[in-house]
Amino acid sequence: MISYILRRLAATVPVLFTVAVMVFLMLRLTPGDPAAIIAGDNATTQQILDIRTKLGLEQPIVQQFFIWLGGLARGDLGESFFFRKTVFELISERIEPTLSLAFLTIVLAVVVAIPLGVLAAYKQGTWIDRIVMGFSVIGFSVPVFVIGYLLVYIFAIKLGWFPVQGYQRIGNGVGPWFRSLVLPAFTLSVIYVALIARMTRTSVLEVLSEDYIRTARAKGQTEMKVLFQHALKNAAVPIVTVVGIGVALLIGGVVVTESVYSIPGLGRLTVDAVLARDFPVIQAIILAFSFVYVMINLLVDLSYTIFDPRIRY
Amino acid sequence: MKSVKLSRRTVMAGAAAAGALASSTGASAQGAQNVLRVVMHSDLRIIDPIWTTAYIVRNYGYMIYDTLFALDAKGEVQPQMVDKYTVSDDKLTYTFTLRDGLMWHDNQPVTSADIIPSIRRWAARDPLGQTVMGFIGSMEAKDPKTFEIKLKEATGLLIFALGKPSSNVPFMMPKRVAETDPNTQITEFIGSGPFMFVRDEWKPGDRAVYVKFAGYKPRSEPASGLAGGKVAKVDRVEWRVITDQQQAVNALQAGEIDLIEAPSHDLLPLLKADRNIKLFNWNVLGNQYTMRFNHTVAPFNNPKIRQAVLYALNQEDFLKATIGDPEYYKVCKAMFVCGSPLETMAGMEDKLESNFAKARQLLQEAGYNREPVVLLHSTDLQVLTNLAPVAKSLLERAGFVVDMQSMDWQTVVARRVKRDPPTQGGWSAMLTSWVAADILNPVMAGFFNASGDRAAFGWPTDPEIETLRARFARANTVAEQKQIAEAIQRRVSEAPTHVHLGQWYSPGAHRGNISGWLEAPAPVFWNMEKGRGA
Amino acid sequence: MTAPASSEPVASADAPIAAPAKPTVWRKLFRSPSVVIGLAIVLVMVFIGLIAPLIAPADPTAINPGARNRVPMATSTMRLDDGTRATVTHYMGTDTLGRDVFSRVVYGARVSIFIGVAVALLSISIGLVIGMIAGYIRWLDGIIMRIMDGLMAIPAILLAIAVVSLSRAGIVSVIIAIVVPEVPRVVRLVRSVVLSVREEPYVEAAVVSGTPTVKLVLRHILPNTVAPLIVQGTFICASAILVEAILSFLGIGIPPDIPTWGNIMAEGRQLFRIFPHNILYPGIFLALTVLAVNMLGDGLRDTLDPKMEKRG
Amino acid sequence: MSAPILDIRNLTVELPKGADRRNAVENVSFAVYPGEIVCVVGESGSGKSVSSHAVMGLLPKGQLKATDGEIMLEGEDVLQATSSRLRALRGTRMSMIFQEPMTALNPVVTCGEQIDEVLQIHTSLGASERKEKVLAVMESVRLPDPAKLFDAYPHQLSGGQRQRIMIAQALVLDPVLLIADEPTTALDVTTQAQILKLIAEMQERRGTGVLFITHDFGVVAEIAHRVVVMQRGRVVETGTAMEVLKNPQHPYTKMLINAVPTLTPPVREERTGELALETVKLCKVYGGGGFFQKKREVRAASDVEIRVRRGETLGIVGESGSGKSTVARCIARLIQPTSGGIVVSNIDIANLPERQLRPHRKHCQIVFQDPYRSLNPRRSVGASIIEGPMNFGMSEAAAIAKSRDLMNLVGLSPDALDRYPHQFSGGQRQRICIARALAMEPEILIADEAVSALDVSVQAQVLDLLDDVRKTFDLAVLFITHDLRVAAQICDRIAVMQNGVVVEHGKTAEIFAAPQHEYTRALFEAAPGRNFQFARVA
Repeated sequence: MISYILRRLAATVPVLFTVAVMVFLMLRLTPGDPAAIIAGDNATTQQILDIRTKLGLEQPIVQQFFIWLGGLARGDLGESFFFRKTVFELISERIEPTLSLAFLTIVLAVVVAIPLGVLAAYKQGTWIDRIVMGFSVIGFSVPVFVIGYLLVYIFAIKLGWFPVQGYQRIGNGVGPWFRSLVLPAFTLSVIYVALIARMTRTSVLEVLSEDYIRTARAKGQTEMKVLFQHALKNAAVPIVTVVGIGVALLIGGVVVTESVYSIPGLGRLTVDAVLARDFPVIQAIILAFSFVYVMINLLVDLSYTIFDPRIRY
Repeated sequence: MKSVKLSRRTVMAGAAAAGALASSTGASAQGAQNVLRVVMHSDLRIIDPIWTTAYIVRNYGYMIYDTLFALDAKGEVQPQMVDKYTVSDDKLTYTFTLRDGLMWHDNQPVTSADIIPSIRRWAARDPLGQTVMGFIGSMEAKDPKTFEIKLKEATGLLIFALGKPSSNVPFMMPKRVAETDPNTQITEFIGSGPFMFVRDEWKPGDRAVYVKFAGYKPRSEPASGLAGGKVAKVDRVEWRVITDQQQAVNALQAGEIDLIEAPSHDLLPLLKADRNIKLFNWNVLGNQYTMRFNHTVAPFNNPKIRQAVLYALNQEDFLKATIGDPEYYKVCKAMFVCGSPLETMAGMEDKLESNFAKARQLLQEAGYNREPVVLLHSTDLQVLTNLAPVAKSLLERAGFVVDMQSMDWQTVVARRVKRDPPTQGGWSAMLTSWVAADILNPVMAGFFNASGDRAAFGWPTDPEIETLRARFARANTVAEQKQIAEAIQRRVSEAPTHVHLGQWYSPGAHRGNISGWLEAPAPVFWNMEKGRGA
Repeated sequence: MTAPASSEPVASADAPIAAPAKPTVWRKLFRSPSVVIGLAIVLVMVFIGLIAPLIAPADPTAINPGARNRVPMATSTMRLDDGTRATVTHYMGTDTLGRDVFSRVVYGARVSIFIGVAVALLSISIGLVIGMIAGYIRWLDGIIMRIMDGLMAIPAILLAIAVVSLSRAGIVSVIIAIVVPEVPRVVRLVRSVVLSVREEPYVEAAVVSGTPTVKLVLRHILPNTVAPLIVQGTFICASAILVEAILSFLGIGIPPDIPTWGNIMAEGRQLFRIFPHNILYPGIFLALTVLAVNMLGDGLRDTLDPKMEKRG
Repeated sequence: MSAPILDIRNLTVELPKGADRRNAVENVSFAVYPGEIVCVVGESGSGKSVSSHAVMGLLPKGQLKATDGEIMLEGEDVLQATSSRLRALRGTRMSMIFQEPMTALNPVVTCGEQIDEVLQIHTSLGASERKEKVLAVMESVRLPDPAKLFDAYPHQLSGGQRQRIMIAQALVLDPVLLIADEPTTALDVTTQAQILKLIAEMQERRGTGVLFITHDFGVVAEIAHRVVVMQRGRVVETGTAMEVLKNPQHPYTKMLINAVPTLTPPVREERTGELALETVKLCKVYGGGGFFQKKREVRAASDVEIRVRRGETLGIVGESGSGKSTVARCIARLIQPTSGGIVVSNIDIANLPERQLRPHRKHCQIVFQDPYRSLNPRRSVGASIIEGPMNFGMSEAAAIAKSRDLMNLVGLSPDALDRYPHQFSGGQRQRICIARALAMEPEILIADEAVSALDVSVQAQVLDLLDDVRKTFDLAVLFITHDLRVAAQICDRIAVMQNGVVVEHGKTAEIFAAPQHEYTRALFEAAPGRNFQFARVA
């Protein structure tokens, strides 16, 4: 087990290196010039050149890459081209809202989706099944921002139950924090609920045809317990996998949701940084997201051992 | 000692704001009266108003810095930090005396030793500053409160320049800050203005926070434009970032914020219909849409072809497509802005009427070879997005071949300084907007600079315009200035450096309990009050 | 015993062998309601896109600053190039540039569906080739899969944002941007099919018959990937149409002058509260199409491969 | 005799529309009395499993439905019972064990808990009492170290231990009726013998009535008190074990019994053909060479030396995991041996790379166990047959002509060449696979458990076919099987494998007459019905 984790951790190094190279190259080849953006509207060509030199953008790309890599190795993510702040500082102040949003979204999605999926599987072919699956397909079909605007219009403007936008730090109290995140989490979780409910249904359906379900029934077990004790635990591995895969999906959704709800998280930072060509920030964020993704997949793989004793590393 | 007090206030104010949002929908809660929650047009990312010309940074400058002179509501320059000044008879020696009680935010007194490097650093960056610097022989601090500027040659621009209302504004900074290399961003936030910047709460992309500076001594005159007594009437100003325009309007209507600097024009009907919301046109001079040519490559290296554009376009189409409501735009052929001292129609009478026949004729005479016009289209700034499609449609009707390339504004910014041929990442034309206060005369308006490589992007070379601009700088009377401005406009109507596409106004919106917003070229938050209720 | 319910007829030279010679997949397909409904809607959308020039009352890119933000069913007069004037009824209103939303929506069907289909075809063909190589050539497997892991680890939207800003905004960049993150998923799917199929006795029988590798892959392994790939393809297609809309929303998608459903919605989003028609109508078309493609995919999956792991 | 525990009267279960017949079982009646083992025998599709599932009320919902008759369990009709009443009966009055203990046990729950679950559902015992009871029942089914196995997961147990857990779980509450649905089919022969013994013993000790479903007459002979023979959903014959086995009345019963191969090998002449295949110290090792840790090495085959002459059938006999299939796959070069030589036509093909190997592929062909996966479902059987010859340069026309001949030879109509595999039955497919192998004109034919998945009547026909083609083409046949009866019938010589090693080899008749190795003797001991002389009736 330990050696497995070590091996997996070691394997993340080449993956992240690939990511680093690709991201770095992609950014340096983009047409945008951060120096021009920094210099502003009235800048002359010479001023822009000065700034480029100052930012180190005039060095050969390979050299820039190794300077950056060297910094990374020392744990130094560099400094934003724009803000008088280090990338580390920028990311760490943005991490709480994004984590909160992602956390609430996943909790909400799991709590809603899994019972729905189990129900649909149990009632396979009935109208309940069709409604649940119909909802899940619609969940895939409506763009996130449309859902966001609709929810804001109904629940914030018409009903006034939740704030229109903004984020309350958890330090200001759990109540306000939660209220500020209800609509964003709902918006973001729609596609997630759809995804997990479908996976749960499929996976439970498959398990329900297994012999040990028949065994459990032959013992006289009640249907509820057959579903939730025997079926769900066996169906857990693909469900957990899809939750893990969904993290990638979530990251995309976070960008849009944070824009709609003005949540000062990493998603917004990413868009801002990309639009401003703030290379050090973009590089660090993509690398961080990739790292999180890889780690979550490792956690997912490790969680298999909890759900399925046959899996040992 | 001071910092302890400051931080306690900060904490208390922060707690008040948090409490406000925590209660119900956050609509105008009782505890939040001294906090002004504002959505500005953009996010504050850079905090050096000399280093960049970005308007958001200019606005930041007005919060924390003070100026020697300032433009009042009538458009006249008034002393601000300066108590009084004298001019020698030969108009070459200016002696300034600072007001009593001017303090930096670190409670050090403001002295002449701070002023001179501040002027120098500004003059190194600002085009008008550079021009004025050409006239200045020496600057000298006579005593802590007095300094003297000696000119090599008389100019009417010195006081005007020191009171320049918009980017770059000559803000005064402490000596150690002002001595920073002009090409390097400053790292300190110490000014002498009515508000202090709270560094710890500055989260780019989220918010920028200011608190009232207790040590600020306002002038005794009532506030007028950017001049007069800058009395901070709220304890705290928070600039919130809401990138989604509609959400900003929603938040204003829900009372989650108090004020929007520049709500999207298309959303104004919503705000007009809301009894709790008031609209206020704070920038009376407004803004001017502009099309800039790249003079270094075909087809716009040919003045006749540029003139054809002038004939082909009309202002109304652009204004309708972007602003829509005629209440907020004005067709105006005066390049130095309608309503300003230098307003003139000279040379423009038959232009900007979408005379396609004339345009086609000019193209033929110029031997237009159907080189494609690479038109940069920015897609993410609401006030600019619809300009390029209109330009494309009009130019095509005049016989141009247009290759409109869409990109975000930052890419436009990067792209427009590239001098490559249009097919290899260069450009032919782009559209932008100026704050009218920045283009009131041919010296300060950057697009009239026709000194080739030293000019702003587009790089026009036109010795005739340059000669006229030099003469303008030396002109001492308004009549003389106006005559030169007319000549420049005439010259530009023959060989355009850029095309002005109409004036537009961007009213701010605020909740009914906010009062005291001043008419000025920049949004300022002194004098503003927040009353009870919505 | 696990054998099917039919008992073993005694084998003989003239054993009765029932059932038609052609597999019944087609008939099964057309009995599935989700396949039929999904396919019907998709075909209607494609048809609308094809006949767009015939049914659109106006040029979808023709701007008319005088007729901005008109509500549905309003009329306006347009200045034509030859100087004449024409009156247009805007069934779905106009946008902020006075363009006819109905015309944009029907022309948008072309681009949106094209993007969906192109992305699906490209990701699948590229993924198929790479997946086959990874699954069959063992020593390349490790290298390929590590690169795919790397690609997969970059969040798709971020990758798309970066790719789109790499070259000038345009349909091609958007397609590339959406294809790149999809490829690793297809590769994984193909590879897993290859790895499981290559153990099948009939493949081994072919190996023993001396079948050359290329033939082996094309004849015996490739056909097994068709069903899961068709299903996967429909989901990729649906998600591509959506991602295009999201990129437009973020302001980095296809140039706004090219009508796509995402673009129309993205441009109309600021006016959602005043003029919801800008989002509503393209939104209905978009959701309906994505819904139909998803339904088609679900139906195909249930028909072609009931055991296949379901992906979003 | 006392009243029956289970009395099935005129049971009819309907199949869904579109099936090949209307009812899965029709008008079935039989009874189980206390302390009696009733075997229900039949081939696949006979309806024997459906009947037993109907008793438990476990028919798949919406697919199968009992439409007529009654199932009386101790006088109570379970077909009329409510679902909660049914749940109360299951596990207490009647319980069931299944064919595949691996899949019938929940893989993610410990064995102890799974037995405990029955007690939790049906009793109000406290945790410690339950545990005590569970350990006791585990002890009684002869599980070693119950305390340790209590916390083990099913995958950590052997197949036999898993089936013991199933039995413990079924018997923990002393039901009156135990239904055993092919409980030993998936087990190795030695394990099967132990489980059969256990069931008989438990039944005897507890006086439980057992309904035992099987397809294997050997098992019937071993365990049954009474026998019910089913065919296509109907009961064709019932009687005591002796009556049915010794004196079958119904033709179908006769046919089934005749098809059971005897354990007595027929006399076979000495084969003297040239040597077709020889392996020299053939070894195959799996695993090893981990990156961070040394992986466990498995020697699937070690130093295997076999020789097969043309015209001769060599049987490799062993239980699962003995390495017999590994040897077959090495010889067919589906896998590469770790060391040793494989000499075919005087060439050592053991280490040839794929490209050089290809010309030699035609010498050695293989027929696999699973007839449903051995043919590409997307290609017509004709295309599958001609593929090989065409790989070796035969023209399409010639290959088709040849395949028509081969279809005749294996007893199928040449017109069926255009059809697809799903249109054939399992036995027919196995014939096609043989035709496909023969199309290559091989010298060696490997049959890897080629008849194991077939019903006994079909099995006999395919065995005959294999023997015929051996004679016709003078083939060297390598016959891999776990079934001693089958081996006895077809093999000239056999090699017995255990744990990757050939423990004994020699002439079939000699080994069957006097097995030398301990393991071989154990195999013979375990063969079900070995002491029973089945009626040979015409």
